[in-house]
Amino acid sequence: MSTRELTFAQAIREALDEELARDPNLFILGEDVGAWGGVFRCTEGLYEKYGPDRVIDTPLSEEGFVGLAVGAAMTGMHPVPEIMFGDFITLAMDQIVNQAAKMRYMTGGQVKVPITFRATMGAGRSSGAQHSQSWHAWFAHVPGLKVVVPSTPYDAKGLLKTALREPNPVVFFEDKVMYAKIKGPVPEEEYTIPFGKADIKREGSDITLVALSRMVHPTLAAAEMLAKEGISAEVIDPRTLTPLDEETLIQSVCKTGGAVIVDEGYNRFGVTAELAAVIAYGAFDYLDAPVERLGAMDVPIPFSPPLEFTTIPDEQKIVERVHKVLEGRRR
Amino acid sequence: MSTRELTFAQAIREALDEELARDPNLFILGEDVGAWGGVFRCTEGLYEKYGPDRVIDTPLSEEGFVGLAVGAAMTGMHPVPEIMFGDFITLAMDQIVNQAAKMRYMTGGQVKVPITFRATMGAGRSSGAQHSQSWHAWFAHVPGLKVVVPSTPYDAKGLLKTALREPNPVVFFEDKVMYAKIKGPVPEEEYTIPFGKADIKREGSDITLVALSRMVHPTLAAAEMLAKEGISAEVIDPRTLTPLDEETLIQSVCKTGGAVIVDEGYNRFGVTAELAAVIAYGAFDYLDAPVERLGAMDVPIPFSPPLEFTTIPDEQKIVERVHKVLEGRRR
Amino acid sequence: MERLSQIAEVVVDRDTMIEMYHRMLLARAFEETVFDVYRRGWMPGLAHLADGQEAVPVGVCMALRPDDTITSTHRGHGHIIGKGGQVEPMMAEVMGKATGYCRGKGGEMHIADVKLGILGANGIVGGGIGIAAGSAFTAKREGKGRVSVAFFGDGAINQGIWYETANMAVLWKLPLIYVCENNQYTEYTNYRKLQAGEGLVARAEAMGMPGLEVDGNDVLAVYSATLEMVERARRGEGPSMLVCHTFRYGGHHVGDPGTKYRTKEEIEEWKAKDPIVRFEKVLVERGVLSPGDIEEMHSKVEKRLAAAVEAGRNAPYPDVSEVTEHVYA
Amino acid sequence: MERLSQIAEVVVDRDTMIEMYHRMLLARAFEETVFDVYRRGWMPGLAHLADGQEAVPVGVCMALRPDDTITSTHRGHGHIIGKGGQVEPMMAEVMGKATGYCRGKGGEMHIADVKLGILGANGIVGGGIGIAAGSAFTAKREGKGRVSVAFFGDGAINQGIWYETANMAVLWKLPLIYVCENNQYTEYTNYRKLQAGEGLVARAEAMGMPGLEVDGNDVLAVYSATLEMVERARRGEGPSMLVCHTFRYGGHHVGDPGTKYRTKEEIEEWKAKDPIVRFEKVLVERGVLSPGDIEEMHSKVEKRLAAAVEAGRNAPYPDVSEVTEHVYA
Ligand SMILES: Cc1ncc(C[n+]2csc(CCOP(=O)(O)OP(=O)(O)O)c2C)c(N)n1
Ligand SMILES: Cc1ncc(C[n+]2csc(CCOP(=O)(O)OP(=O)(O)O)c2C)c(N)n1
Ligand SMILES: [Mg+2]
Ligand SMILES: [Mg+2]
Repeated sequence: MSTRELTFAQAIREALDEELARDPNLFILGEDVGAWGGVFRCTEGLYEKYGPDRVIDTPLSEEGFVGLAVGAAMTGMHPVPEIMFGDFITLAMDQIVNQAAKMRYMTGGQVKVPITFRATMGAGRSSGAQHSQSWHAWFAHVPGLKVVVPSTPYDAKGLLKTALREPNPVVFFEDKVMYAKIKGPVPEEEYTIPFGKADIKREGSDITLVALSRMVHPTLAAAEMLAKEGISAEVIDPRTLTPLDEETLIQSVCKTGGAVIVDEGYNRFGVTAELAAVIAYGAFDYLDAPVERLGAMDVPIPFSPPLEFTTIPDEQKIVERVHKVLEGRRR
Repeated sequence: MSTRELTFAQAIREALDEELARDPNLFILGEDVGAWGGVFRCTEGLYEKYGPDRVIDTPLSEEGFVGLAVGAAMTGMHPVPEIMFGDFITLAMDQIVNQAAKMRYMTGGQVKVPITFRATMGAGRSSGAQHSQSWHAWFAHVPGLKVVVPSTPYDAKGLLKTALREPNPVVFFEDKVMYAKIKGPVPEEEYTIPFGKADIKREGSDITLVALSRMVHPTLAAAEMLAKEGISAEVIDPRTLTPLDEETLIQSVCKTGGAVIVDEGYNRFGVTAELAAVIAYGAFDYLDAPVERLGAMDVPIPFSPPLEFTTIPDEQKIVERVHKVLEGRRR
Repeated sequence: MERLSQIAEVVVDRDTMIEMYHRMLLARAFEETVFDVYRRGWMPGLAHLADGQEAVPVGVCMALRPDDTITSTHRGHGHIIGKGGQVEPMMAEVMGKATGYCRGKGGEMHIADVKLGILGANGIVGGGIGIAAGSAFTAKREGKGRVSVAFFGDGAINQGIWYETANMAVLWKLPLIYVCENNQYTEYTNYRKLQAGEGLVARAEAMGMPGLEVDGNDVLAVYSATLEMVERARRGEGPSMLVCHTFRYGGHHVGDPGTKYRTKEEIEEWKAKDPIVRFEKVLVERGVLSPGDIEEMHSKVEKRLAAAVEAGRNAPYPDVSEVTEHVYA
Repeated sequence: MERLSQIAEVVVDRDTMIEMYHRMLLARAFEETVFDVYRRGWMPGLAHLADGQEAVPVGVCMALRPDDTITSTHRGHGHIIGKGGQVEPMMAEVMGKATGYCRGKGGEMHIADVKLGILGANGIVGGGIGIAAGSAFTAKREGKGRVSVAFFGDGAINQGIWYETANMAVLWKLPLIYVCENNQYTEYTNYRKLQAGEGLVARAEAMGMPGLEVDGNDVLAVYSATLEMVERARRGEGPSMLVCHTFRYGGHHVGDPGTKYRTKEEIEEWKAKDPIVRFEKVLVERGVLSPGDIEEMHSKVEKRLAAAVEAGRNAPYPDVSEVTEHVYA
């Protein structure tokens, strides 16, 4: 297998490209996804290659174009609407939650709704409170949707290809900080990655660190730092929230006896709550200390860098939480 | 103190009435809240009493009238927009999440946003998948909002009066099944109930049942059934999700050693996750068995009664979960 | 702004007229029967009836091909019958039975028959509009001249999604017909209190599409206007908007008598313009049907509905194991 | 539909003209300075500049009273300066400093000075429209003749919230002026590709409010048209819509040169119509300012901005403890 290094954005672009070529019913729509190639360059060149009928520049009408996409999905297309900043998904909630997610169920199975909502997440770019949010927990709370939160170019490409072949609505979250900054190996050969299979990004025996999307990277860096202290951390990336690979998480904690959950969504009533609850339940007899939850601080995301970085998990904060777990264990 | 029995809807109505009289800046807006008196009768007579400028019938434009309300709040009014079915709050998400919740923070404290969003929740009326949802977890996940989920006429009135005096955006969820069906004592005298104080609805020593909104009632019924088996259940109603009275929950579980969380929102990534995680963390050394989470089944809410009732927690299911906890403990 | 011709009534053949009449009768009878079913406690929840409005769904849908699609509303039974939906699985669905169109999972507000191009009634007011735009998008791509119809009410027109999709539909010349059924009221409020401006045709024209207002109780007028819009759409000339003035006899739902916010006079006035009675007159005058034919059709329809109720009542509820089916494909 | 008179230029007194010019200079200099600050790496994130568009915010805001309110957009610096905002706390905010208008919490896209009636720039395209409608609602209640202005772009007009609030504003006669700043492009797409129909005045008129299009590079035309709309609103006659045609010289944000989707010719064409140069000519012709006055004002503004940068750079970042402040009141 030949492998190159691609950025996260290039991996996304390649998945879109391959699937546009494969499936004539697939089409992309969103703001400046066409001629401009997407504000994050994820659709670069696709307009030229597939034409304006398959890579469509929409007006600034998130509710409208997402609604249109739902109807197109119900009638045989596979639309891929792009929500430029995940923050704007608030404008399209009704279409995603009340229409796309429910149509199959409400019709007793008469329709399929193959639609892949691509949305961004992630702070750390001094973009302010309305351009930095991570709302993946909301959608994981909605039956009928699948939610994907990839952390590497490899995973992004393989999971997006799976999403683009799914007969169901998928909300696919891409951390915008990774687009240009995260590079990684991606094979030339075609591959897909199934939903619902967590990936062990690093094996370890003393503690389990669960992280997703961009948070996998500071978590791996923290594991590196911990290794120097002689602490062996296992890093697990669930990769999809719905379906969730509970088994892999629980097994790891049964082995290590402790866990820290790291997520860039808000901590309260967020992803860290679900994962902590799942682990606390499934590994109840094996936990030596409470599961630590390290989400984003529960404040609107501030613009000023010293404030903003305070709110986001990083290596240092992860290491601190690990120490807390290990101290708890020693009690 | 003289006390009458009021229905849940009457208690809501009375709080609105008293606060409309007290605060000239308060006004209600929504669909058919005026001349008609509200589809759930919560604004009955208020249009006649306070006039069409204070109890305002809006077009079917949830995003628009909620947006207008946010601007009115920022300029000195206290709007009370009604979202008839909480399911439709999807249409107003941007205004609630990106505008109301953040304005104070983003302006560095320059504005207050005193606004009380009233929305319904709750299934069990054969209203189908788009008229039965309970989205309180979403809003509890949003910094800048406070979330209230009252379970009795007494709590509803006292908490709503507090909300209507709050200088912050509050999302106030009313279970529509309770409006006419739940009656309870409400003093004639004025009172308010502070946010962030859980209420122990029933004391007990063997297990802690945490329930909110309408779920308090089947949970109390379950406690009654358990009492007959000699099991003493404590029933705690957090009443507000943000702020959350973690202390009271944890203390109870430290005493009982086990907990079941009951909620009508979807189970996955929902309120049961947060409450279970908080308890598993705070009462780690006192738990004899994993915390059981009993939310609504993770499916769009079906219309057909036998299916619908399968998805909602009830006495029987609560009792089963309690047995599960107690068996777990005996291991 | 291009104008459509002002509803020159098209020539309609005998069979089509009879089928129109038949569907109107079915639609009326369905509503009356559901009301009865509700009162007897044979259905769960509430129902939203549209008796009095039959000329709109039937007039519109009879102008459509089988492969054309519609999206409907919370008040959608007539649209479904208009497009050829069968009353038996509809009634079973209303009752929440496994033999219903949606296996009892959808319910009264969510009936769909996707094979017939009925993409579903919708409980979100305006919720079908985006879906209809999407179906029009697909239709344009298919290039087979198929069109898409969005039914919605005088209340729904004030939802932003109408405006957002209208803009795209015009830009992209989608074969989409917006049909606003103005039954004068939203739930309990007259539309004039909620609708500003120069009327809905003006709104449509400002967005760049032609619009027409018709007497929504005249099935041939509705049919003729729809045909013109449909042909325009099939030719690739884009969307248009039809506004039909009509009235619902009953309340917003079966629990509302509908008499508190509307006067007796207003209701009587509209009943005097009853779309079925009017069409009957036309049919007899033109010699399409005799009074005897009409009576026979009435009684057939009644029998069919009685049987549908019977069948629905005898049908099983879905098995509880079905609750987790159809969440995902 | 009532029509507004076609922008008869009103008589503007000397001091007002000078202040207009001053604010336009400040607005221009602010953008140029921010660009420089960005290039030097003295600010975090990106900035959205509006150099070339100064006649719109200044022309509109100079027609307002201090107690009138505005809501602004992601491209909002000009609006804030137009309404009397101070460049020093603006610059500090852009840099994320504690001395900024929002203590560094808001940032470039969220500057607000509520005391001056500036209810905030907004990162959600169309996000200020609802807020402006709400401020107009409050204004009507107060009964003091105060008005509310919503600034937004040619892209934002296609958000449903414009349509939804337009309907309510007309119904309830809110003192609201919609100002659409058509700078020809959204981010990277020409508005003609995204805007169907008969133009925005037609959209406004269909909703029941008057609209006017003006040369958005002519500050006196903008001012005059706004005055007429404002007076109408103060009289209680409701909302109206002003469409100003203008152009941004730079890219969508400071990282975009703005030359990939726009031709050199187009940019040059618009630069030849520069609103500041044009207004300078008027001022000199009318004897309001001499070339010497103009030069002096230029250099004062430049010095002021240089000092603002200096002060911003020297100012502290907010203390980390502030991160949890202002979440709730
Ligand atoms: C988004 C949304 N808002 C409110 C409602 C509640 N509701 C149901 S029907 C209705 C009135 C609809 O009026 P109209 O569009 O005229 O349709 P009609 O009922 O007259 O057929 C309302 C407000 C809803 N179902 N969805
Ligand atoms: C709801 C929303 N959608 C998309 C964006 C991303 N975005 C920022 S500016 C912009 C273009 C806005 O165009 P216009 O309204 O013409 O304003 P201009 O930038 O030209 O001043 C877009 C698409 C956003 N900020 N908010
Ligand atoms: Mg109606
Ligand atoms: Mg623009």
